[in-house]
Amino acid sequence: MDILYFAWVRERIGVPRERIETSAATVSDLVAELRSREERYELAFSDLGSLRVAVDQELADFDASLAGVREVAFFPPMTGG
Amino acid sequence: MDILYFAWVRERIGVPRERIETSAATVSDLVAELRSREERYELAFSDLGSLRVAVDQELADFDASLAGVREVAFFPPMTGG
Amino acid sequence: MYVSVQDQPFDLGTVSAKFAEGHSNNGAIVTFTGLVRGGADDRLEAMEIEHYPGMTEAALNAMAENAINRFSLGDALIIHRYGRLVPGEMIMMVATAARHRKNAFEAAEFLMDYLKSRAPFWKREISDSGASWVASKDEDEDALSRW
Amino acid sequence: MYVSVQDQPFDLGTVSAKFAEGHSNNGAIVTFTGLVRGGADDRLEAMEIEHYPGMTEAALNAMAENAINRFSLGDALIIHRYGRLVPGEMIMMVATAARHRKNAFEAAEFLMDYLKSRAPFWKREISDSGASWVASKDEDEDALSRW
Repeated sequence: MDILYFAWVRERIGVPRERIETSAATVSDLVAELRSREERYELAFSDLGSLRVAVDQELADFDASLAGVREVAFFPPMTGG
Repeated sequence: MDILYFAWVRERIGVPRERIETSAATVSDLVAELRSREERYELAFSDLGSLRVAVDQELADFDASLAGVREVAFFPPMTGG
Repeated sequence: MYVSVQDQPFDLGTVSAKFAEGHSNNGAIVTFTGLVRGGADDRLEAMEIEHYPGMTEAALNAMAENAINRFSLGDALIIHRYGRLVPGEMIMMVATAARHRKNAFEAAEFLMDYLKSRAPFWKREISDSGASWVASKDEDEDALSRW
Repeated sequence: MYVSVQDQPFDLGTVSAKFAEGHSNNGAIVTFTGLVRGGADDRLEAMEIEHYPGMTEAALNAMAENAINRFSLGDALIIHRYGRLVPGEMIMMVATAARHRKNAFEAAEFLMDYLKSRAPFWKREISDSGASWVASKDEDEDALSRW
């Protein structure tokens, strides 16, 4: 599964994207798995209220299923316009 | 005093403007004086609710005073934009 | 601030580009452009617009000044044509520049609402069945009550 | 319908003029243009805009289609830049064409509200005191509740 990071999430993780093998069932499970890995993930995901997630390029909730999903992206609230 | 007419008021009166001598104190008095003149004025001023008036180029009410006024204009509700 | 009452066409592109120049303190620019529609069954041949020379310019200047003060605009523009126009031609435009989008949008709507029923223009539609003065709409008069 | 996500500047005049062409059934055209402001004390050197290639285009297309359906638009346009922009440069624009002004205005505001907090762009401000990510505003999120 491809995991993408944008804005300050990308800066904290240190890479814009990475491919990982995971059996996480939901976005929340994936976040828990990442947080347990290294300090930089713990730091990036410390406040989920300030994070947004997209699953296969569509905005989603943290309880969204990852079944059949190819790409998950984490980022702060968007500031377009 | 110069009296101006626009749109269908102009068409009913038959002229775009005319100069008249009047001692009318208010717009309403002026309207009454005009209506008593000729059929075409009676026709143009038959429904005051569908008329608007400007006194010296500012929108006004029919009870506006004509003291010192140089120009009065009658026209239907405006349809700009 | 720029106000023009003219019989000649204006170029939306040129006017918009010029209006947007040098607004480093205004992050939001809104334009509204009104065009002559062809009518329900495209039978409109032309629209003729009559106005009240002198009063028109004064009324439009007052509206632009009001909008600038009320919505703290950095700039405002009104162009309105008169004379004979055919379907597809631009009748008028307004433009507003403000720090934030809310004020720019509101000011443009404010100007449009006032232009519709407080600027001395009268439209007449010419079709193959004759000519008729456009009636004012109650909804246009009602729109003023929100300001 | 026209949607573009680009790093290159766009010309407001050219885009506006082209968008307005041939709308003989749409009497009302609204444009909104967003510019980089210099900041409270003009200390902003640049704004850097990051986006999510792939998702951005899909999100903007969906927003334009939604606006067209919801407000019965004749046409809609969204252009949004990414990369490094300096104060005074145009960040983005939307344009809407409708039969009447109310729908054209509402659709443009609808698009702006969605672009602000539902399109995957992130702004970073560069000044002489460093770089900082622009925080989202509660009022931008709240603005969505009206639609």
